[in-house]
Amino acid sequence: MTQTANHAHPTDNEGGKMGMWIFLFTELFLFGGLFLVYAVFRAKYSDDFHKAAYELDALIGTLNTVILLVSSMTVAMSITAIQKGSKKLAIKLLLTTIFLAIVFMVNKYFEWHHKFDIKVYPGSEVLQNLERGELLFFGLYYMMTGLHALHVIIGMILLVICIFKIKSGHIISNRYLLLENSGLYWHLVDLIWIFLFPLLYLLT
Amino acid sequence: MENKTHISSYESHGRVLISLLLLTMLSVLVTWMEFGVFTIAVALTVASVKAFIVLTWFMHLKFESNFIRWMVAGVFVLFTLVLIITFIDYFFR
Amino acid sequence: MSKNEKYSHESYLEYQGKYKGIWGWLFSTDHKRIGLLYLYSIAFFFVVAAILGLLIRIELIAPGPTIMDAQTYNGLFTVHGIIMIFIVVIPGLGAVFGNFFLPIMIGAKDVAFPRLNLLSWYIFILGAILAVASQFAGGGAPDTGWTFYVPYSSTSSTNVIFALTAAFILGFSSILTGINFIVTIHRLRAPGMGWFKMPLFPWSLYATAWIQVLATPIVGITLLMVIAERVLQIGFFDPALGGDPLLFQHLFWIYSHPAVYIMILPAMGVVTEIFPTFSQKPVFGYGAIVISSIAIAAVGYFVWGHHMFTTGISYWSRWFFSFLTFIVAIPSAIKVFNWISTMYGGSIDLKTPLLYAISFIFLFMIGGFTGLTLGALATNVHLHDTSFVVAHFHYIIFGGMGFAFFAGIHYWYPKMYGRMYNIKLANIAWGVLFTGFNVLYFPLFIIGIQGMPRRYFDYLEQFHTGHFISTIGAIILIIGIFMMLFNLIYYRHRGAVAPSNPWKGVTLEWQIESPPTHENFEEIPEIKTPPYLFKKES
Amino acid sequence: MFGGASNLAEGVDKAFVFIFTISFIFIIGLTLLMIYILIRYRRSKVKEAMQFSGSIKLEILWTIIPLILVLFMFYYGWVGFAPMREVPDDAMRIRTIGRMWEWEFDYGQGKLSKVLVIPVNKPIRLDLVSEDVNHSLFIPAFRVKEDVVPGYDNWLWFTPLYTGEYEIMCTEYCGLLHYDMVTRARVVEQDEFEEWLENLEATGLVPDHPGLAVLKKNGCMACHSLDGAKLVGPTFKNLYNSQKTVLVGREESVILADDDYIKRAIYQPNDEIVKGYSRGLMNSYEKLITPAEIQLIIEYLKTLNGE
Ligand code: HEA
Ligand code: HEA
Ligand code: HEC
Ligand code: CUA
Ligand SMILES: [Cu+2]
Repeated sequence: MTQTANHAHPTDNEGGKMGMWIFLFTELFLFGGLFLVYAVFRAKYSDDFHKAAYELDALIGTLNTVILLVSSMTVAMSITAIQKGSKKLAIKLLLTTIFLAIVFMVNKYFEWHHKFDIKVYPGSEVLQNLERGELLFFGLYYMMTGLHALHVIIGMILLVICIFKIKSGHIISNRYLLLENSGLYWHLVDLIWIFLFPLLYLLT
Repeated sequence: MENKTHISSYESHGRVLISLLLLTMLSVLVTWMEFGVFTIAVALTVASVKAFIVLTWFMHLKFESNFIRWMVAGVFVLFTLVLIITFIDYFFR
Repeated sequence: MSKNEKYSHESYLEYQGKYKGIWGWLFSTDHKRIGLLYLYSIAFFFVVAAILGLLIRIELIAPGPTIMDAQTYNGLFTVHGIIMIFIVVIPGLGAVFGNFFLPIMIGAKDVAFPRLNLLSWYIFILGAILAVASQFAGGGAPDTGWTFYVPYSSTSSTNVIFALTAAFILGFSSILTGINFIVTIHRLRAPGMGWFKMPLFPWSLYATAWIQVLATPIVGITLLMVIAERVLQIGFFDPALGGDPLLFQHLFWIYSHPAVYIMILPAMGVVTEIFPTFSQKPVFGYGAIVISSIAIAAVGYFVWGHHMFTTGISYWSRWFFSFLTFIVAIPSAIKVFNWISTMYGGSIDLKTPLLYAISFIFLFMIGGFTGLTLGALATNVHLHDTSFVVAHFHYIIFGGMGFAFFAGIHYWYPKMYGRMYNIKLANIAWGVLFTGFNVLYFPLFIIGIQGMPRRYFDYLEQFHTGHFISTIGAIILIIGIFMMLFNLIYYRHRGAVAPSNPWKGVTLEWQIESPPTHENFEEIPEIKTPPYLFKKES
Repeated sequence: MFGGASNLAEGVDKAFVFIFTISFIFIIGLTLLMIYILIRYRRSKVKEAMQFSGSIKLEILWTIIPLILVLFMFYYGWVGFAPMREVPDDAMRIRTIGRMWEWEFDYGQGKLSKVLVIPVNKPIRLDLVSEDVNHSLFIPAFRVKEDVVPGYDNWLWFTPLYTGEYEIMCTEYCGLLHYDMVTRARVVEQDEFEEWLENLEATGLVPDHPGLAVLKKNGCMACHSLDGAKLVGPTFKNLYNSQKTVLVGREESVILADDDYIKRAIYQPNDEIVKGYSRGLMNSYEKLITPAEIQLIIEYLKTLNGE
């Protein structure tokens, strides 16, 4: 319980990390609200949800799960690398992560694109004519994966910043708070997907 | 300051990834096998285990201060409570 | 005018950093300057919303249209509510006094993330401007009430999206402030200041910050869903599309009930500082007050359903929420008893801050007990959405949080500006304000019980007297407020120079100069004693 | 606040009296105590404050006492409320429609009224239906209020105790003329009520028989007529309890079209084929129509006999 007496600058690692964690809590609750809505409608329209979940491509879902898991590992490893002082390796690992994130987004793009092709998008006529439960399922699907994709993008930006900071020597083996926090953020993205995946893709 | 930084090895990250992948396989398999009503329970349990693993090792909770650990647990408990209380309405309607 | 020689050091008001003049304020990361930025902006929006409140009252002075049409009226109470709740009282005390005094009271030089702190203010301003703009832009002022109930809010053609976005952005600002305070309290307490040596205002901010962090995202996502409903026809809440309008109310109140404790907890913290100082006596039941703050924050999270007793939620749901509503009243009761006991046996100096603080107790009791009346199932059925509710929350928000704010500003004014206001004038202003307040809101209880619904542009003849008296009260109240404001503004530069410890307080902020220097402390103090120790030891 | 005019008012008013009494005692008592302390311990009189900082005993005392009091408040509130959700079976049901910005009371047979007229001393159940946004039906004199939520079947009930006129208001904000969504409840003697209902002109559409509603909902009318015309399938007219010649496999037999037959005809239509029609046209509705709905259909079919 000792204090940093100086002017509270980012050197307070513990504080910075704590702040990040608390921020992650708010993110969890942001998605938590959606999960709550999901739970309520699933209880109400379980058959429709089953039917609608068939429409989603479980293969793409599984693929994306694997991609995110691997990317989570590479981020975690990049922190190890920085701690051990190997800048090059850390950058390589981060680049791998970003590459995986891009693959994830491309998959997502094809998935959504396909949905749009068969006219299943919010407000479309096809959707309006479905059963109410299926309609809600797709509403939730777009809302949840959309918000998640937004987080993926933010995470990518953070990681890119980290790469630059490593290059310029702002992130080094004994000062890597930004990288650690970005890593935490990236894991959160993964964490949320871990729940989205069974709820949306596997409930057939 | 309690700066006992823990450095996880590459291998341990690798092991974590493998267990996560195995669990993913498990949940996909489970849904193919159709456990009926239990499918969702199983799928969510597996997801929770995965989340736990990610939190503990990837997110380093294992080596974090107690405060953060308790808060994370608290947040999940809080969310569960909110869910349950909301369902006091929906179940008894 | 410049009596700066008097100060041994340059105060934060004169401090010249990287930027000069107005930029020195707009880009300052000094928590004290940010506190003042919040003070001025919140005061501004308070005046705007208060004028809207006055217009509401004038409209209601007599049955039939008086000065406006129904649509205008509906827009007025909506924007009045949105500004008052999301811009004035939710950030209110925390952002103004919290920013200014939290670091000082725990012996720190600033908050944990000063730049984030400034960013919160900018986000706040952005949201606030958007909220006010919604009144004027395109489709007309939003007319949904501050509660945004669907399906009305997803069909109304007014600027609802503006207002929703504004509330969303303001929520974000609130979250960032919360994070900042939590980390500050965890990391930056002066050496020796264990958790239970921390003064009680920081404690109340700590409890508040957790609610801010854990409840606000829920309303954020809910508002996003309403926006999605309006823009994309997703229909989570639209029964025609299979959605559930009651689900919206659940989500909304999951945030908005805890939000009322975001408003009141810091207010309780402020008065908890004032009673010991003006009684020259340690606070009574320090531990009990700490625990009750935390209990309010924790239990307060689970009572949201008491706003929905008549919506058709399940029987057991009503039972459960009513029960917990009563439980959450207990910590408030504990606090009231401890405050009164703090004064007992003291050497009481009845100065303006104390006047406001005791009227806080009085008004808070009325607001609280009428809250209990609303919390009981049978009586709630009769009173829900009547002007009884309106009176309840004005008593507890304006009478509680508002009066605590006035208490706080009169208490810390000398510290913030290094000047004294005119105490006599301040007392007179208090008298007018207090009278006006009760004349304004008490009649609303009575007509509420008689069945006067809220959000009514026009009313039946039998409610005329009550509304008439109430409007008279509003006018008295405004006179009081202007006296108070005049006093505070006029003596800002003209008042007598304030000593560093005019009230003989013992918490840390009174141990430094008035106004404080840029970095508050030359040397971070070592804390050895509990926070409220009045015995002269040497 | 008194002058409650329904059976539910007493419980509500009791809760009011109890809570208000406690509140007055505490508010006045504590305020007087504060004033006393302010005077007794004013600085000009007491120079040196006593230095004490708490007492566990007192803390426990003032936790327990309010706790007991609020539990009583909760109890009274609950007891006054519980009967509001226990509607007697013989209550007279009136469909109550809320729409922007008027109330409409549907007495059945197309008889609609803008004023709620009800017989005294009879349990009344209002089934609340919204056609657009949320409303809330509030009758202050009866101490009842319940929201009218679109897509959600809500209701309230009460027994009016005295004849007279009472206000009905909308207490859930519903837009421009929310304040104008007021009407009256007129409580009259039974015979006066009957006379009034008799003279009430049927202006609205007669709502469908619930059985017919099921038929329409499931698209039966595409193949079955009600008036004897032959469409894809046989007509429903005079079907119930008639003798039918059906083919089971290739065997012809005559059976009575009773409840059970109707049910089989809907759940397994292709087991027994009515003579003159072909197999495979009608599919089983087992997944779509519940037994309860079949009962409604049968009730409806009964009305198609005769003439
Ligand atoms: C600062 C804000 C604030 C605070 C602190 C409170 C505090 C409380 N509120 Fe209030 N409330 C609002 C702001 C607030 N409220 C608002 C804004 C609304 C309307 C929203 C809208 O619809 O627009 C509202 C509406 C509202 C309702 C819904 C009404 C309706 O629409 O039907 C209810 C119902 O239970 C309620 C109850 C309570 C209770 C039990 C407390 C308790 O916490 C009070 C506890 C305090 C005391 C009990 C008094 C002090 C104690 C003593 C003096 C000791 C002795 C005590 C005992 C013997 C018990 N409030
Ligand atoms: C903080 C909260 C707050 C405050 C202070 C007020 C203040 C006032 N309000 Fe309130 N009001 C709400 C919150 C608040 N209101 C909310 C949430 C609603 C519900 C909206 C809804 O239904 O959706 C509401 C609704 C509401 C209604 C009900 C409308 C209806 O249901 O039809 C009425 C009617 O009388 C009313 C009147 C007033 C009046 C006359 C004041 C006056 O007291 C104002 C007089 C005060 C002044 C004129 C002050 C001037 C201030 C300064 C000069 C600044 C000083 C500042 C500093 C030093 C920092 N308000
Ligand atoms: C595609 C056309 C079609 C639809 C739609 C259809 N039916 Fe039929 N139905 C038939 C035909 C053809 C027969 C006669 C053959 C048989 O008995 O199966 C029949 C027979 C029946 C019979 C027995 C009648 C008798 O005279 O003995 C009943 C009862 C019946 N249908 C009920 C229903 C109900 C209830 C629905 C809607 C839920 C429905 N049908 C929908 C085509 C249809
Ligand atoms: Cu209908 Cu208000
Ligand atoms: Cu509440």
